[in-house]
Amino acid sequence: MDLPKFSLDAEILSQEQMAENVYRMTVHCPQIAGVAQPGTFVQMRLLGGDVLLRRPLGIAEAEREKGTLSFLYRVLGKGTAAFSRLRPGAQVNLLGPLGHGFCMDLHRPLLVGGGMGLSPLLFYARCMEKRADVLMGGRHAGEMFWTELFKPYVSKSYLATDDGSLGSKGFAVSLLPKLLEKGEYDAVIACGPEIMMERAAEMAKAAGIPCQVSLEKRMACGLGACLSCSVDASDGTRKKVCKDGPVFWAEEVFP
Amino acid sequence: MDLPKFSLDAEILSQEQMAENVYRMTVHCPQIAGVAQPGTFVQMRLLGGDVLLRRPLGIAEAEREKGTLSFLYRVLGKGTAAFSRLRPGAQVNLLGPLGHGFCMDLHRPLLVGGGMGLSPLLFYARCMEKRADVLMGGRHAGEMFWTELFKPYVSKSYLATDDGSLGSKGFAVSLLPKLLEKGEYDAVIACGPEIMMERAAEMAKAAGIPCQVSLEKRMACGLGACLSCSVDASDGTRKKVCKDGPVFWAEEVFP
Amino acid sequence: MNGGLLKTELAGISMNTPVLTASGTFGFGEEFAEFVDLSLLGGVMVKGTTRKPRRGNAGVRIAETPSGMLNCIGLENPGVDVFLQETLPRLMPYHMNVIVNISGTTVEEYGVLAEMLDVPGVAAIELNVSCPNVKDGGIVFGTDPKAAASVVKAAKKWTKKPVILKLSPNVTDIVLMAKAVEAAGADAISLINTLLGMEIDIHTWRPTLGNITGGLSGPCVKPVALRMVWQVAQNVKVPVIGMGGIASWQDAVEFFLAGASAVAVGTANFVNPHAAMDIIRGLEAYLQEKKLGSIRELVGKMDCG
Amino acid sequence: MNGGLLKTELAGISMNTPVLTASGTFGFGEEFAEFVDLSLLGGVMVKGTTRKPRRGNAGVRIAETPSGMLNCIGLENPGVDVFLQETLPRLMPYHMNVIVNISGTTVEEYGVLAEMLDVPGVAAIELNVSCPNVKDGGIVFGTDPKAAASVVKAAKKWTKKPVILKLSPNVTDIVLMAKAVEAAGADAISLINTLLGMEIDIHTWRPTLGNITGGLSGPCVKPVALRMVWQVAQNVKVPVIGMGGIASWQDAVEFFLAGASAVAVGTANFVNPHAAMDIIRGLEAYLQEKKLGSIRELVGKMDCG
Ligand SMILES: Cc1cc2nc3c(=O)[nH]c(=O)nc-3n(C[C@H](O)[C@H](O)[C@H](O)COP(=O)(O)OP(=O)(O)OC[C@H]3O[C@@H](n4cnc5c(N)ncnc54)[C@H](O)[C@@H]3O)c2cc1C
Ligand SMILES: Cc1cc2nc3c(=O)[nH]c(=O)nc-3n(C[C@H](O)[C@H](O)[C@H](O)COP(=O)(O)OP(=O)(O)OC[C@H]3O[C@@H](n4cnc5c(N)ncnc54)[C@H](O)[C@@H]3O)c2cc1C
Ligand SMILES: Cc1cc2nc3c(=O)[nH]c(=O)nc-3n(C[C@H](O)[C@H](O)[C@H](O)COP(=O)(O)O)c2cc1C
Ligand SMILES: Cc1cc2nc3c(=O)[nH]c(=O)nc-3n(C[C@H](O)[C@H](O)[C@H](O)COP(=O)(O)O)c2cc1C
Ligand code: FES
Ligand code: FES
Repeated sequence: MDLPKFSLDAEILSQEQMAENVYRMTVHCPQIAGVAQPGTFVQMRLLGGDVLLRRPLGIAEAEREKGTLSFLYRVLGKGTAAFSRLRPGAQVNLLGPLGHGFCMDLHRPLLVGGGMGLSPLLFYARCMEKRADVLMGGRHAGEMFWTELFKPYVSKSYLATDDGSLGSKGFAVSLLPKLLEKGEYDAVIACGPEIMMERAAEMAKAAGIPCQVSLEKRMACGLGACLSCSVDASDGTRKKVCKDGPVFWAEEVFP
Repeated sequence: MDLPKFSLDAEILSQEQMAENVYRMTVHCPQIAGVAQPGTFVQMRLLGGDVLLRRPLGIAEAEREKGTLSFLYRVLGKGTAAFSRLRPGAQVNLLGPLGHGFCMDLHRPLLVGGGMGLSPLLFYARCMEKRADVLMGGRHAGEMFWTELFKPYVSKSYLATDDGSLGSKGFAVSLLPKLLEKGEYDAVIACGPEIMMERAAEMAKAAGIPCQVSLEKRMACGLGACLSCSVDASDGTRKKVCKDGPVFWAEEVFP
Repeated sequence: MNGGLLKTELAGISMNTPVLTASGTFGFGEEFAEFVDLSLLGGVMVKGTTRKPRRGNAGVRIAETPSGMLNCIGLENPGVDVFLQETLPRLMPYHMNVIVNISGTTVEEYGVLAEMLDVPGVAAIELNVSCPNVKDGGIVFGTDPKAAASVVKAAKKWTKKPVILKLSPNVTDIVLMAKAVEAAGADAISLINTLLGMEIDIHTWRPTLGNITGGLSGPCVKPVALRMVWQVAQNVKVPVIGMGGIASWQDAVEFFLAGASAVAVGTANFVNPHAAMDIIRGLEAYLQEKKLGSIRELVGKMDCG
Repeated sequence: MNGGLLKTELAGISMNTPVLTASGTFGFGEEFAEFVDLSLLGGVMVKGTTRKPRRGNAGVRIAETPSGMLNCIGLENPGVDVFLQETLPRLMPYHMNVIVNISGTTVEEYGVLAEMLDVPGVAAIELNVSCPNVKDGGIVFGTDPKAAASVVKAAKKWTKKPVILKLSPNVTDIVLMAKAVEAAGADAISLINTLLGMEIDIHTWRPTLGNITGGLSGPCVKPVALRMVWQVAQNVKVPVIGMGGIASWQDAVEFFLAGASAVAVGTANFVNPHAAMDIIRGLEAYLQEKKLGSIRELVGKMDCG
């Protein structure tokens, strides 16, 4: 089932810097907040600037009662840089919620996230009400504000940084086999760099549990119309990340 | 002599709406304020928006001590609309001062201005320290905030509006022959619609006094390089409004 | 909708409004059904369809450029069989003019496609002879007047539907191309397709796009598109469907004044999914304000006296 | 300036940097002397010069478009005699490479101009065969390979200065044009001139520009310019001077990677009068950061593996 979609201007309520180049923007948008599911995303448009296309951003938090949505994003290029310069009171245009989210029908999922891939997992963790654990990967301690964000919503959290400045040193996925060993989890929900998700999928498979992954592709329409974002599916068909995803069962898209 | 020119970012100190679609922007720009002459202008550039070319704006006030410049401008299209949305604290880039200003070597000039053409005349009036009188033309009373602006700096002011809602009804230039009759003035300094300036020039000629006019043309460079703004001069040569003007002696450019 | 003002007819297709959506930018229409009343559109030019399914180009497929975008989708589509069996029936309930954009690798293939698509539910076919993003053919039909004419003839021979020829802007003389396809029997001409461009990633020293080059579209191309529409409209009798950078009703008015009988909205759909609706409403208000009785009173009315 | 990194040589002209300024956008250089150290530029391609003085086009001459501009200056200039007698002597103190951009209405006129400009103080001549804004000739030399070649031959015959041919982008096959002028003896090729475009004023229903159509330039054309530079550089041996929408050092790097041996800054000069200086500084810092010993190590290094 596709969610109803909206295209509307939303007022920015707050904009905080979380780490170097990483920001959290909260907007008032009750329509989208009312229906968004964890793993779905919006296409955000800058009003009146020199950025033409929308930029896809996962939903990090949706507070239905307050009608707010939050996004956690890293400044990469022109679009995200322009977003980061907006101040409360300014408006952005949102098209969403788009795509299909994570499977909500799980009892004890293990979330595996790297970098900004942790953003949609935050929304998911919150909806799971402490039933999920999270394994987080980041570059260095400066980016591990995530720990604080996840704390209220997960039962346990594990973490690794590339330089060992916080948690274990190395890739987060390296910790995965050990975590899956006890057979505690009924699925792995992964979002982050493609290589990380591929490895997480292999390990989940080895452990005999399903795995979902969230893909990232450049997008123009976000509605399944332009084919900017299509990928090969394992069954030989083509899938549109924006519409058929961004969340897929690992075996749908990884060989 | 050309004035030294600067290209720099300037902070907006205030932005006030004076009438429907008419704004006054004051910026901090001591370098340009320090050398600007009445009748010279700047090329204003929007930073980081979707307006590419600069927009020429006459200097309405330059306070050397405070290092400020003011502009009075009407919202016409995309560029001026974007200017009007900027708030104090934002920056614009200014290239200026550009061109040649009005003759300062006069004892008792009569200023004749219509619409936004009154803007550079304000700066001129101020420098003339009450030695000038002004004849103002506008569309309707709503635009005659000018009266207040000129009051401190001129000896007398006369005005006409198209609809007669303030001052005489009709074109300001119609009042000119009567004003020039007494032989009180040593020159007419005109800035406004071309047709108004042409008529003012004729009347000044009839009265036997010189007349200066300030031309308006679309401009790209503002530096005399691109020839966007060239006009035929009476002597058969071509003049660049941005560099040779915008102020000319009437006989230089009108047949 | 103050019915009627925008109603028009083009190459025998009756249209509720002269605002269409451009091929490749609007899917099959259904993707935009939440944002646009599809039956109000003059037509939906659906995604480029080929004889066999195509996977399109590998790698990055879009890049943003100043006021525009590059794409190298490369005609990914499920093929005409799937279109006829699955897609077309699904589109019936929308009551829209379905204009099928087709690409062939040979002249004969255009004929085959035209015949296959000569079925109820298809309002017209649009011949894409100008996709810059596929290597096997296409581009030559778009830059050589004789080749373009032969494609039109092949299509006309095998279908009774109106045949629209879509011109590439990547040519020296657009009028020559237009006259050639008019003489070959095209019922209408649409222009422009994308300009060929590229971008290089200065961090990796590699082209941004998987296909190296891609097609430039969006507001940046509007001045070129408008010029070509004006040149062509003066020189042919068949109607012209103008497109290239149209993002607002004001842009659309320029194209009508230049001589377009209808316009198509492309890249703007990505920016604003109800762009076509906004343009329809804006045009209607403009006609009312100008006290014009029909959109046709605008067509070709630019005064260059 | 960390001397040397940017030093280069092109068609026998030694340049302190490979950054030039494009004809028509930088006057004779002197207008920008307060903002740019003219001797640091690879050269100033001065305003298009013709045999006789020209008044240019009447009416509005520029319009802003999305990320670009249209112009129809129409080659206003005081003529070659005034250039030689008044302008050139005035430019001597700047110690810059003066590259004279010339336009003729006949093949012979290019020869005459070339000969007249074969004087000390002129570093090279650039043949403009592609001004879209004048009616009498020009345009045909820019779109027909044979005509372009004959213009090159005429110029080469009458001057010992390096002859640069400037190509128009308004052609089907830019490589064909480039090869033809290379074979005719051009010492370098510059591209692109402006794309032909137009705008209509929807209030007056008249074209915005006095000449109806005008040349499109600025960031909007960069993807097209870059593609053409890439196509041409692969297919000719003479150096290519790339231009079209360059506004930052990053843009310039793209052109070098695509194969340009030098770049020229045009419309960006209007936006930022020290654009060329900023680009020079940015390029130098980039070479240092990448630990490259010369700008030549970038030229043509795009990897499309
Ligand atoms: C479904 C989805 C959800 C996402 N959620 C988040 C999130 O929650 N937080 C976050 O920080 N980032 C997220 N991203 C990535 C984010 O969209 C890009 O970082 C962003 O588009 C970069 O835009 P830019 O203008 O800053 O970069 P530029 O490099 O200037 O962008 C140029 C073009 O490439 C596209 N592009 C560049 N990098 C990416 C990328 N990594 N993914 C997709 N498109 C890209 C842009 O959208 C734009 O069209 C998500 C991407 C997708 C597909
Ligand atoms: C020397 C000079 C001084 C000026 N001083 C003032 C002033 O003090 N106050 C004021 O309100 N206006 C002044 N103007 C006019 C002002 O420059 C234009 O109103 C403004 O450029 C319009 O820009 P836009 O983007 O709003 O309009 P658009 O119509 O969107 O502009 C499109 C293009 O046309 C040019 N253009 C449009 N109208 C004019 C015009 N009337 N004159 C010159 N270029 C134009 C723009 O600069 C731009 O390049 C002056 C013009 C000149 C030449
Ligand atoms: C992503 C994308 C895909 C396109 N696919 C096709 C296509 O399949 N067939 C076709 O004829 N044109 C295709 N086009 C060209 C458009 O239909 C249109 O001619 C062009 O984009 C100019 O219009 P615009 O500037 O409004 O987008 C495509 C354009 C884009 C941006
Ligand atoms: C106002 C203006 C005047 C120009 N005049 C000339 C000219 O006289 N001769 C010429 O060869 N090119 C001329 N050009 C083209 C530029 O030299 C350059 O090729 C083109 O603008 C593309 O570069 P840009 O996008 O960086 O401006 C002119 C361009 C502009 C904008
Ligand atoms: S972004 Fe257009 S189909 Fe996915
Ligand atoms: S604006 Fe460029 S010469 Fe006057």
